[in-house]
Amino acid sequence: MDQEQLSAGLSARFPGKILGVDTFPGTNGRVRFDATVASDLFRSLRDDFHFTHLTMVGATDWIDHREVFYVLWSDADRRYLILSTDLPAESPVIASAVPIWPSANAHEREAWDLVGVKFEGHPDLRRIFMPEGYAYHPLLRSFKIHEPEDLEVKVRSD
Amino acid sequence: MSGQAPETSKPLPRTTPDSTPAGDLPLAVVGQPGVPFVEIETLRAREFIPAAKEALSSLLKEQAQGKLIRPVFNWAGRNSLFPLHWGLACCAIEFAAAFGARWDAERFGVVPRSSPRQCDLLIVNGTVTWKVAHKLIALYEQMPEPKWAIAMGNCATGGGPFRTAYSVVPGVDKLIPVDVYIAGCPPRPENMLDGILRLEQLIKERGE
Amino acid sequence: MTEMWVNMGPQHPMTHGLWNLRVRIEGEIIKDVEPEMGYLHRGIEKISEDRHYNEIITLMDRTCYVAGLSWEHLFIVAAEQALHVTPPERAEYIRVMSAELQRIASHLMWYSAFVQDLGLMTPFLYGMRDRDLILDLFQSYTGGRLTYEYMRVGGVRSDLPLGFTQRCRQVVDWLMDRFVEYDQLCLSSTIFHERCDGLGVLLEPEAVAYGVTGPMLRSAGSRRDLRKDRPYSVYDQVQFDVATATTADVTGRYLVRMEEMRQSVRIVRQCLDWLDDHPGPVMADHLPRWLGAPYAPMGNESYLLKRNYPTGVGLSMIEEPHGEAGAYVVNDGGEHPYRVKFRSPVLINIWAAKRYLPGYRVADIPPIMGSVDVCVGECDR
Amino acid sequence: MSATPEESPGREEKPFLWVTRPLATAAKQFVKSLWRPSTVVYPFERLEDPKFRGEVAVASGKPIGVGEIWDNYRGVHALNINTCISCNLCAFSCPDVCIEMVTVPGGDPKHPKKCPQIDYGKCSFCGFCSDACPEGCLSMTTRYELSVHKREEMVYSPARMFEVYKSKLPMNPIRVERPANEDQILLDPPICIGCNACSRDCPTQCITMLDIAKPTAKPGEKLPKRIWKEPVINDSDCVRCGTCISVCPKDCLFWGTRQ
Amino acid sequence: MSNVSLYSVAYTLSSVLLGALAHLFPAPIHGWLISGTVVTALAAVIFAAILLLASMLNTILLIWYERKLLGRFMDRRGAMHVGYAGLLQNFADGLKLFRKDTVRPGQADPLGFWLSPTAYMVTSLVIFGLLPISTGWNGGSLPLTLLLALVIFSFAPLFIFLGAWASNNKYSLIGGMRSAAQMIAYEVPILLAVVAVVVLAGTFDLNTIVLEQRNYWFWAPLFLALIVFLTGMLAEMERIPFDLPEAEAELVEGWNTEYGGMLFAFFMLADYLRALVGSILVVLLFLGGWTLPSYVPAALTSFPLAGIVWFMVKTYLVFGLFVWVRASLPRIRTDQLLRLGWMRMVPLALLSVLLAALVVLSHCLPLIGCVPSMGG
Repeated sequence: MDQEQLSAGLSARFPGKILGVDTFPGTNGRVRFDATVASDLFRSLRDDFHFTHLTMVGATDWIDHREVFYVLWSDADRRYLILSTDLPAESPVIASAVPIWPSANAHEREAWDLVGVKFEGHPDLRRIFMPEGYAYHPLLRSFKIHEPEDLEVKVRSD
Repeated sequence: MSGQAPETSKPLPRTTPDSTPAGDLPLAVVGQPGVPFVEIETLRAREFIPAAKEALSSLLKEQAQGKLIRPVFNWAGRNSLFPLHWGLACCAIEFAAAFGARWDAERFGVVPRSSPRQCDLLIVNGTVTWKVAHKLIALYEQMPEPKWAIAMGNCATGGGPFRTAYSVVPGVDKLIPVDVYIAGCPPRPENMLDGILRLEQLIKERGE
Repeated sequence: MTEMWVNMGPQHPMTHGLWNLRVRIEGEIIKDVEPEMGYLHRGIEKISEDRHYNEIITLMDRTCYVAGLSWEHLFIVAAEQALHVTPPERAEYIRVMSAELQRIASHLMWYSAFVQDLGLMTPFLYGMRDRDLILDLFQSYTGGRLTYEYMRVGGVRSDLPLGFTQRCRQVVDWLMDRFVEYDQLCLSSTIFHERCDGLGVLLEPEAVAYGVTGPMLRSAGSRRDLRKDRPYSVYDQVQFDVATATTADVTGRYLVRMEEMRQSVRIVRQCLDWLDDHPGPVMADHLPRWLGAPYAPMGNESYLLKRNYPTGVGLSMIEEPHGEAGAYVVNDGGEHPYRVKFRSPVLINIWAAKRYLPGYRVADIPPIMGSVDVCVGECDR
Repeated sequence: MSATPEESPGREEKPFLWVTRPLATAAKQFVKSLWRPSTVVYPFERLEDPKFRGEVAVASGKPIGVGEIWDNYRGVHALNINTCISCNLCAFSCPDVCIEMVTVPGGDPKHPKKCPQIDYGKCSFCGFCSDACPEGCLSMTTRYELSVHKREEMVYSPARMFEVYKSKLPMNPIRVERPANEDQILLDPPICIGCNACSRDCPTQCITMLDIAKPTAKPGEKLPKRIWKEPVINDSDCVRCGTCISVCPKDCLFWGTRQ
Repeated sequence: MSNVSLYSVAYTLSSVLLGALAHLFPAPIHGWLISGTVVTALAAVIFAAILLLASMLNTILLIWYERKLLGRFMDRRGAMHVGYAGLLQNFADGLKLFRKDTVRPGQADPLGFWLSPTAYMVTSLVIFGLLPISTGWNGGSLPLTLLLALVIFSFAPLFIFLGAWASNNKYSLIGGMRSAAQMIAYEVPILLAVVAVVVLAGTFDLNTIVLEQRNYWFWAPLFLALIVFLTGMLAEMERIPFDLPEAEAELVEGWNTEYGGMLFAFFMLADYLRALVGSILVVLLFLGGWTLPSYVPAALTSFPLAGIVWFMVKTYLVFGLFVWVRASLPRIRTDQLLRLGWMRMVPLALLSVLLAALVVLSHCLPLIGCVPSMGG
């Protein structure tokens, strides 16, 4: 299945919700979709298009919005597919992919921990790297890294 | 249990700036970008070090006062340093390589033990994050006196390439007293052995 | 006997790094596990946003400290795609050769750690001893033992030294003999089979669903290997077989990794032959000024505005020793990447412990987790 | 469902006491290493010793050689203060920001001579600085012992690195590959005010200020306020350190390729 | 073979010492000091001191021996910089551990925590006193020495379990439970193997068992029993491949996780003492003790203390066998150990008992009816 077929098939199933399919070297393309159909799209991709592996879930903070991208792999085509959707920066919420691909679990926890994207329907959306209760999402552009000299570390009295 | 930080039950004083998120968030929350969210006060390093010194000096007074006995114990102590078997990051691989066939740190009587109760040398071989800082101090406290610590590699010495990151302790000497620093990223096994020999020299000079 | 939770980690001989495995046990039977990560989270993705492309390579070596060159390769492929740079073919061959040598070194490190988990003390030292020879090779052309800083956007740092190919052939020949010895120490021992057969079984459909990759997936009979399925660099020019097993257990993973080392030797030999016959440049002809970190990464504001460099997104997935690693690099036209995201195979492989650990005994945890090949650096990043 | 331990496909019954093969292998190694194990007795022998520099001998019972590869190791820096031109390239290229340019005696008051001071507590030994050094005065040696009692002892001043240089350790002989067509420094002539800053601060003195023709003002037009000189860069001497770009008050110099 | 016995050495030393001391005192005390009772009492003390010293020195030497041997198996050198060839390394370790703080975790049970290492150490020492090293060189020669030694030998898991429970650590507890559980796996085969020896020798007295081996060493007819006994001893000593209670990979240091300082040194020393005792038992039961085969030239057996020398050589060689096994085999699991013990070792041991009986019968076939007189 090449990019055109995929694009046509997806557009037919989700009219108006597929915002575009860009070419991306080495993959089946980069599908931009509307976040409202996320759950159905994932199910359709797995069941109808045989994208059985979910390889990567990540998020990027573009200041005015946040982009969530998924990388899928199809054993039949031996090609990757990139999904990408934009979420508003005020309420970055999208349906979780865990019911469809269990491997999304750790990836989505990581995206929540570092970029602060909420995944609805995730069974256990806790922080994965930072300790529970940490107040920030460090990979947001507004979170500035520092020079250690600025650290207010209480050095031992000795 | 070994490897577990003690539960901090009582709330401890906070020393963070005003921009702390308000409310009764858990202890680890305090802090803002650039300020560690684990307070050193909670780690009891402050009370610990004077107490340790006192214990050490009393020990030496009681047991090894004689001029004959003390050098013997000093010789024994410096020639049988058991490091804690704990791999943190990259330097742990070189730490393991130093115990491999080519360098064989056991030649100097350096045998890694897994339980901190049986160790007298903590080799911090890698990046220490704020999340693991509690455990590091707990492990150091679980080691019986006399004990020493080596900061191996740049991450332990001063944060290394990651010292600008939000989650990394810029230097393990903020948490525990360090006797010898080894530079390198990571240090070669020879460099680590050199650090251990230098520590032996240091123990000899101090006459502990 | 009542149930209890046991914390295995962060300081525990089994973990081989900083992570914590919480285990709920009843007697000696594991009921439930809960892996806890993040003790070595060093914010590499954040630091990368503040560094030049070539300076990120120094971080890559430390991200996965047992497979530094593989991770350099991973990042370089993504960065070159994002920056529209093509390296010369000789550089690609050197990269493939380095990555395969690194695969052998990483698998030897795994072997050492794994047999130590089983209680075998001697092969640990054999593995470390033989790994040192590969590190010596690395040192001869990169200058580092563990952190190489060798690959650059557009090529590699330097060409191979004189006589390198000869020496490398000697070492891999010697290693081929050692692999036989490793098998004698492990596979020929009945106790090894008693300890490892049928442990940590994760069959293929589940492995796919849980996102498990690498030797763990191939031990379940899958033939998925990105070097074959989606050849990057010059993997389509070399001949090798994909190592698989059918048992999906600890022994299967052992067999897959051993066979992979032999196949890597095969690839290394082909690369060495090619490199002997094709001298040439190892660095791209022309690079934008600001791409080279050693070459004065400078410019002022108006220069940055004047420069109009194409933007792009790079995605690379490579077959790293631990599994499939991925890098996603967003180039917004600046000197620094806008966003770098890595996929760590180890994170997912550990994550699936919820699936493959319960039901076994406490004594089985070390061999099972040892067969996963944990590298916490890349797991936590 | 995952298979239970009992029904895994790879399980087969094997005789239990069959352990002779590993015992034999261990015994073989024991006999081999009786005479000479592969250990390097470190403080007394070193891998960089000449006796280990022969062939790559790899088995125990033979010397463990690493071949003629040792010189490439990236260890402590050696600095030749005399040839350092204070171009700042090492400090700029350092990814860990561990190099600080400190003043050393030898410069004139207007242009103090600055040489790198390296904090080994931060240095990651990546070699970017020595790769970047245009004069080859900062290079990495094979010395690796760097353990100290106090954190401050890790900072190596230029004088200390000069001592390392004078100890004649083997230097890193790797030839670093650079792109064949490197970018050059170009001038945006209309903006230039001819202030001489670039020529003054150029560490290699490869910029000369040349007179240019003064245009005649048309009626009603005001000539820009400038000295009628323009920098001309001698490409063969230029080390591409970018000092001129950073001192240029009008940002009229930039990197580019000359068509 | 020399006629000097350990007790005669102690007695001579005692009488010489007391005789010298007695000259300093007036008559009544003088007479009392050189009386038989006092001399005997001091002789007993000196005897115990010599035993303690010898066992401790041997243990420390054994640790050094294992480290060097393991080093060679692993293609490295082992301890070599402290003292000549690292001979003083273990003294340094011991002194250091002696100086270190002994920490008792706050929630540990004091009695059990302190008692278990001491009891572990003491029981191991007691067995050492029971074993004959050469003719006359043993502490007590009872008719049932062998049984007594084995009984005391199998006390250890109880003390391990006590210490593990007392230190209030989950790893320790699991290790202690494993130690107690695996005991039933190896005790039965060991005893059956011993029964085979006893059938052949006809006695439980170790001295006599050694003397019974003057014609042939018992390993030749009882090879199966030797294998079973060696395997059982490995499990008894808790060494790889049967070191489940202190399995380093899953239980940090097993039952001695919480022990540090001198208590840990006690455990360590007692472990090696038990290893020494195990090797000695193998030599006594199967390898002819301090005797050498008759075809060996007399020069090799006639020098003073030759018995002890050959005995130690044999012991160290047997221990080298244990080290060899340690260097090349992985650790097995508790259930597998149980299966091994009951399904392989017990049948083998029974078979060897049968073999022993057959051997005895074959001796007696010409003169039926003299079986009761076979025993010593």
